Amino acid sequence: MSGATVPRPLPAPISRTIPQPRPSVADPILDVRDVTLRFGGLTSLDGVSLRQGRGSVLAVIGPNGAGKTSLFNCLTGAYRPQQGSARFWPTAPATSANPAGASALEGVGEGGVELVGRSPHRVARVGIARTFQNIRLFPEMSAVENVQVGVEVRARAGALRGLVPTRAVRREEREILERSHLLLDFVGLRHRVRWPAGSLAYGEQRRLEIARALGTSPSLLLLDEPAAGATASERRDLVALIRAIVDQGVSVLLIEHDIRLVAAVARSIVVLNFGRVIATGSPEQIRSDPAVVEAYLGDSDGRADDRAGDRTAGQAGDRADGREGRR
Amino acid sequence: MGSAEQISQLAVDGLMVGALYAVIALGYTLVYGVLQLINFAHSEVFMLGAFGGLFACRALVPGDGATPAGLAAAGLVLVGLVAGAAAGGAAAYTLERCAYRPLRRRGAPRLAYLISAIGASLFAFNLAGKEFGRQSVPVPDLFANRTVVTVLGAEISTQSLVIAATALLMLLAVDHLVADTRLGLSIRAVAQDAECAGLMGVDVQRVIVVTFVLGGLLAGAGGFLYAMTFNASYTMGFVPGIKAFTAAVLGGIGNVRGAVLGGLLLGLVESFGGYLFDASYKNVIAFTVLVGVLLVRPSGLLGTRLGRPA
Amino acid sequence: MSGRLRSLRTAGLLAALAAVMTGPTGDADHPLAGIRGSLAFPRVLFFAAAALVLWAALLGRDRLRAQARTLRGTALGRLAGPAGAGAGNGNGNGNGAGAATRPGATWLSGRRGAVLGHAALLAVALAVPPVLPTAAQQALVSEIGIYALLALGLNVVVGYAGLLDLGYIAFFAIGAYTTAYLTSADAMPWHAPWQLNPFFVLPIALLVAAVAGVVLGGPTLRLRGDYLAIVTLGFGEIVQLLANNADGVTGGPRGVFGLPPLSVELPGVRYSWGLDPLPYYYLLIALIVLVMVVFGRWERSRTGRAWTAIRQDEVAAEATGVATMRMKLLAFAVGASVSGFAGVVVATKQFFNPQSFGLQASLLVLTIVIFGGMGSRLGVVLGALVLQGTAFLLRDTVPPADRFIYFGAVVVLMMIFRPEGLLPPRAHRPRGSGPSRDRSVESVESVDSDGAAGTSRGVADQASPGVVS
Amino acid sequence: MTATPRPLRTRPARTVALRPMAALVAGFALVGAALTACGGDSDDGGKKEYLIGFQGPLSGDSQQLGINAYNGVLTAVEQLNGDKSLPFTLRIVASDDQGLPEQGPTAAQKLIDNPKLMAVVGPVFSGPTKSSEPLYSQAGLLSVSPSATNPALTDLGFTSFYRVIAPDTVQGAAAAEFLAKVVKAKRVYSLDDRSEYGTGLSGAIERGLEQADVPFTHDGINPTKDYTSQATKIMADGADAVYYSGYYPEYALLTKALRGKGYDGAILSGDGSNDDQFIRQAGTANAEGALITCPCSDANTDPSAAAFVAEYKKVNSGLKPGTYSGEAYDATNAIASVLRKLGTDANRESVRTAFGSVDMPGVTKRIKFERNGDVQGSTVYVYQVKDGQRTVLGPVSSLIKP
Repeated sequence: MSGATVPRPLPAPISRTIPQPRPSVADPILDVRDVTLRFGGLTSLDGVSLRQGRGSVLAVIGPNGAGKTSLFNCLTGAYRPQQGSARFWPTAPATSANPAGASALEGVGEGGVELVGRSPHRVARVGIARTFQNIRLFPEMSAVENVQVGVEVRARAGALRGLVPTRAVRREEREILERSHLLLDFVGLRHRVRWPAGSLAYGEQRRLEIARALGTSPSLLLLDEPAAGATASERRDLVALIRAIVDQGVSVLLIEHDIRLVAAVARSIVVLNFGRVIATGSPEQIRSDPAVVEAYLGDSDGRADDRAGDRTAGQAGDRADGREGRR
Repeated sequence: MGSAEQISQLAVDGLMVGALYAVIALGYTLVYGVLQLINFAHSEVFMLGAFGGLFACRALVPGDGATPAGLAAAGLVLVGLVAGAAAGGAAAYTLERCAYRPLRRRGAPRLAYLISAIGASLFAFNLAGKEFGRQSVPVPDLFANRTVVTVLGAEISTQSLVIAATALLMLLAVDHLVADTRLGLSIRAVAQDAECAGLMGVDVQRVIVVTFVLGGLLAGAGGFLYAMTFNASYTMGFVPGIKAFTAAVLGGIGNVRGAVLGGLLLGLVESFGGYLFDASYKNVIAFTVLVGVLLVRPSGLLGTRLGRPA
Repeated sequence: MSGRLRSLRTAGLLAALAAVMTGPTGDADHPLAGIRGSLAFPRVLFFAAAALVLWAALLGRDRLRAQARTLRGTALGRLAGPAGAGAGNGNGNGNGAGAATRPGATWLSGRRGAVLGHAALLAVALAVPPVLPTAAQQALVSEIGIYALLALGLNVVVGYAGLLDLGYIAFFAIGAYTTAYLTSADAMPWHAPWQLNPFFVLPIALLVAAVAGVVLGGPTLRLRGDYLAIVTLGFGEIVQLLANNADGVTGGPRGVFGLPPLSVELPGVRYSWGLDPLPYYYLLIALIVLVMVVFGRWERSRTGRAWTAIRQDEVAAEATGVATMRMKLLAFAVGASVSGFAGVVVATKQFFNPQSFGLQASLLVLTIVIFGGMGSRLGVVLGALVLQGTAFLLRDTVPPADRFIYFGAVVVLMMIFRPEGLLPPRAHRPRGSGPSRDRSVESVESVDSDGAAGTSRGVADQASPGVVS
Repeated sequence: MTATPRPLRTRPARTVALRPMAALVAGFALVGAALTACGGDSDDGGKKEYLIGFQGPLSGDSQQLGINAYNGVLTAVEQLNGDKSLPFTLRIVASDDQGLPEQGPTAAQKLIDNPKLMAVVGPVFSGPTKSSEPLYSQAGLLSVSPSATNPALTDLGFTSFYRVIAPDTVQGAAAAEFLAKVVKAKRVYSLDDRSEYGTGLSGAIERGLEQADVPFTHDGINPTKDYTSQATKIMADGADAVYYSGYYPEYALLTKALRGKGYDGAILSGDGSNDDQFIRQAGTANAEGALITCPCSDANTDPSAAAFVAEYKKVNSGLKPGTYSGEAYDATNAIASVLRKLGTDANRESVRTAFGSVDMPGVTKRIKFERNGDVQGSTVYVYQVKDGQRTVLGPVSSLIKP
């Protein structure tokens, strides 16, 4: 809508950041092992395992209802899988009180952080941010306020301390606002700062959601079909945006249907079908994998049935999602 | 009195009240099933139904103080039920039309429905107080109320029999309607996925109205039955309303058979609880059941939604 | 054409409703007398005229709207339109505080205007009461001031965090009984070993009520909105029942009588609040201003944004790192503590018994919040003033028992026609911004389907009632 | 600078246009309400006018008792204004407290603010009395309650509070005596409604029963609709008499539940149930034989009160006096007797000081006060429902002798 998005450097978190480590696949950021999720009798995820290198883009693809979003929901604490583990090694933003960053992050040791069993906000705090397949913004709040909510996750002033406008509190508020504006700039929404989020165009809402997620200073960003409904030019912008995000040292886990977009940003791909990993590899490998071809084109009878089942499971989950009870 | 007799007496009383809760609970459950919305004003539908039936009976009962008997008595009960149901249905329709539909049209958030329903409830019962007076009003004696049968020492009066039989009939009718008819099918379709049902050609708006009215008919008739024992007054709706809601939650909200089970169970729990502890705490018992169920098993005993096999 | 007829019908129905509401009273023996009396001459003429006026107003307004719509339609045309330009303009400086002044704003708008406006209102509030008759002062304290304070508290729960609390008045009771426990040895059977000056009780009652809020909220805030409403309603009823039944502790239905009045005893300053309402009034004004300042600060801070986020989309808020449970508990506790605060003032001022803490009181506070504007501090205070003030002025013409007919009607009409309330919160007031939320259009005419995240309406479902204006 | 944001709607015309209606309807409602108010009062000749206040529930659930009392005041005032020998005329200013304690202070203040007002009849209920009396005492405004029977009220140090009805202690003692000696109950089930009034009365009865050596069971139940399990409980207790300390709507339902279960013992209640509504709501058949004690005579059957009844009916378009009508009439006349003595230069202070020494015959009893403001001596009457009518059996003292 608003022309090309020229990615700028991702602004630093409100507190100083230690230098980001170079991306290296040998150094994992996420290690998912054997995650199984069932709704009643329906199995949505069946022993899913995957591993993502720090600083990389990993794409999860699969037909509708293959369990991609369920996987996201398991990682972000919205669902609690019956089995399996998901370990995560964050790159913590350092604070002035704790320049060392990562090592002092609560509960992070050699083995990383276990994500299963964490509530969603604690997952966010440990450094995983996400967007939603069906955009979920705070529609009444302005664009900048949406981002502020994310940025404030790293703020120090709590509810009571925030009441007294001391110099430190004010400085922090200023920093938060500044960073929020920079993030809007980063995703190309500088001209929409004070617009209510709900009044933005569809593509803008998607970008705003990414800005809000980046606001939490994540080390891993989960994007759930960010290109859904996007025009060709918006897709190009999105590719550039994702690359820019990765350039800043943030790893990206991506769900996407558009295989060309995936190939443009991800070096490795995981294919899910019926809740199972059926293939892993580079875009080229995946394209020629017979199991993948079968999953996308293959025999329609069996698939229709299973997909229907999976859809119901997804619905049940969505309902739980809407309730306050998270698990 | 022996203790076994008391136990059966308490059970009989509890089941009778429980049957009434079940009848009201159906209204909550049906509306919840279709709209995923607690109809806070349902208790006032119940109250208006009670007044409707009561005034109809008053107009017909001979003023000479003689108690009707035989066919006349049966006819009067029927008139009361029909008038109560009609008043309840009309009230429910008006409620849907004035307090809910404008909000639905606007796509308002859930909180708005709740608040609007609370406002409608406040409005309706206070207006009833203004128009019908703020005294309790009895239903005229429609038949001589005496003990008909004794079961295990429990004395069952004509009135209890009438109430239990009517409630049972209504419950069966609704179960049949929801499970086996075309209308029931569309109600279940909307309950499961309104959008999809709409695409499939179900007139969602109409189903919603019909569901409201159906709940209103039941609550209105239930109100008349309730007033036969406990008199009618403008504030009569609140407590049975809350209890019926508890019954609906207990059985699994959105589940027709669950509401019946929940109503009967709650009636029993209350009857025995009121006897064992302090009768003052009957409402506390009901609320405790409600909170307990919501916290421990929000899906209720039977736990399925309207439209799925129970 | 049919639109006009429909307007006429609506106008007629509303006028008839108003006629019945204000009309004579019936009773059980003459159930239709009231309605018949309401629709008799000459009343019916007046209300028929009123319906016509209303209709004419509607039609005139319709036409204006239609014109405005066509104008706006062309203006919005293709591009972002003037709105976009304006918005970009307004934020050229980017880093301004939340209430950055807009270009073209007069000296009365923006931050400074708001401060001036508030100051003027405060001046009026301070200057006017002494010239009023004592009965009006009495009403200003026990019917308006107290309820304004209560509404400010409930506003945090309902307006900010979007939680419906129907047992709110229970915390008021807790504050009042805490005061009785701590300040007097003979007002209540159960009392503290030492007696405190009521002023010291203010912070204690605040804490006790907040703790009660957390204890109640802990388990129940997990429930979805409407369940929460019912559970809090049950809690309110239980507190009232317990206060009534535990006569060995609370004095039961006899209530609490004869608490020492508030007093200040400092070297050089000695003052005691007596029976005169005016000192209580000024105390309440001080408390209201304090609470408004604190909440205003919160509103613009991280906390306020977190509450708004929860209200609009709890799932998204949680995923963005907002500790939703903790924030909801905070809202609950803050609301409760204000209620407890108000309880102290009432307890020291006058006799109270469990009857004073019924459901109707909770609903009255809710009505005030809805009427004033959910999320708007000044709005709810004005709401208390207007609603309760009108009730006081009309107490001899409208039977007080009929008040709740009007309150109920106000609530429904507000929800239908003006959900953002008398004085909407800042966020909802027109602000240089673009086209409005077209997303809400998608859900028009469709069924609210309970946060079914699979559909595209997940967002709208969670949003606050103030959303659509 | 820009158009204000407004959501697009599928049916904008309707929704948007109906917007001002909330305000308009509210406006109509207000104007309509104002219409129902009647015009002003006309001045009456050259006589001095004194105002008499009335505080009680004129709306709300318990309005009937307040209306009864108000009509009693009205009867007295009309009668006095017809008396040409009086140097002044009287006018009533009513203030509605709905019977709720929290409404008391505002209702009282309204009366206190009126400088021409010399005395108040009321408050009618005990709760509002507690919350209003501090204000009356501070203002030095005499208030005479026709009906606040809570025993503690005269011990709270109010300096301007009197009542023309005996406190519940008197009624409770008499009721206990009646239960022991006339009903000859072997075991009494004393049930109260946990209200201030109910607990006070049941306490007094139980003290009396203890003295008379009659075993009893105490129980309390908040007003509710469903008394079935309570009835089962009462029958299991084996008591042959039930005394309910509470008001008639609940007494009616309790009686209905007990009789529905075939309870054949005596069922009694106190003055809070002394209303024909009881018979109506319980149903004539169920109410038959039920007993009610009341420290009030029934003016309708008392020959000495015939003049009052006639006047009452004349003033109140044919209505019969109800519970507390006579007391309110007496309270008004007692105030008027003081005013008559003081002539045209009465003030609040002189009225209040002179009132303590009132001694005059009233329609309900002799009006003469103890130092604390309680009326001296009082007779408790027993009523019974016979053939669907409330009839006076007589004073407790005379029923005991035979």
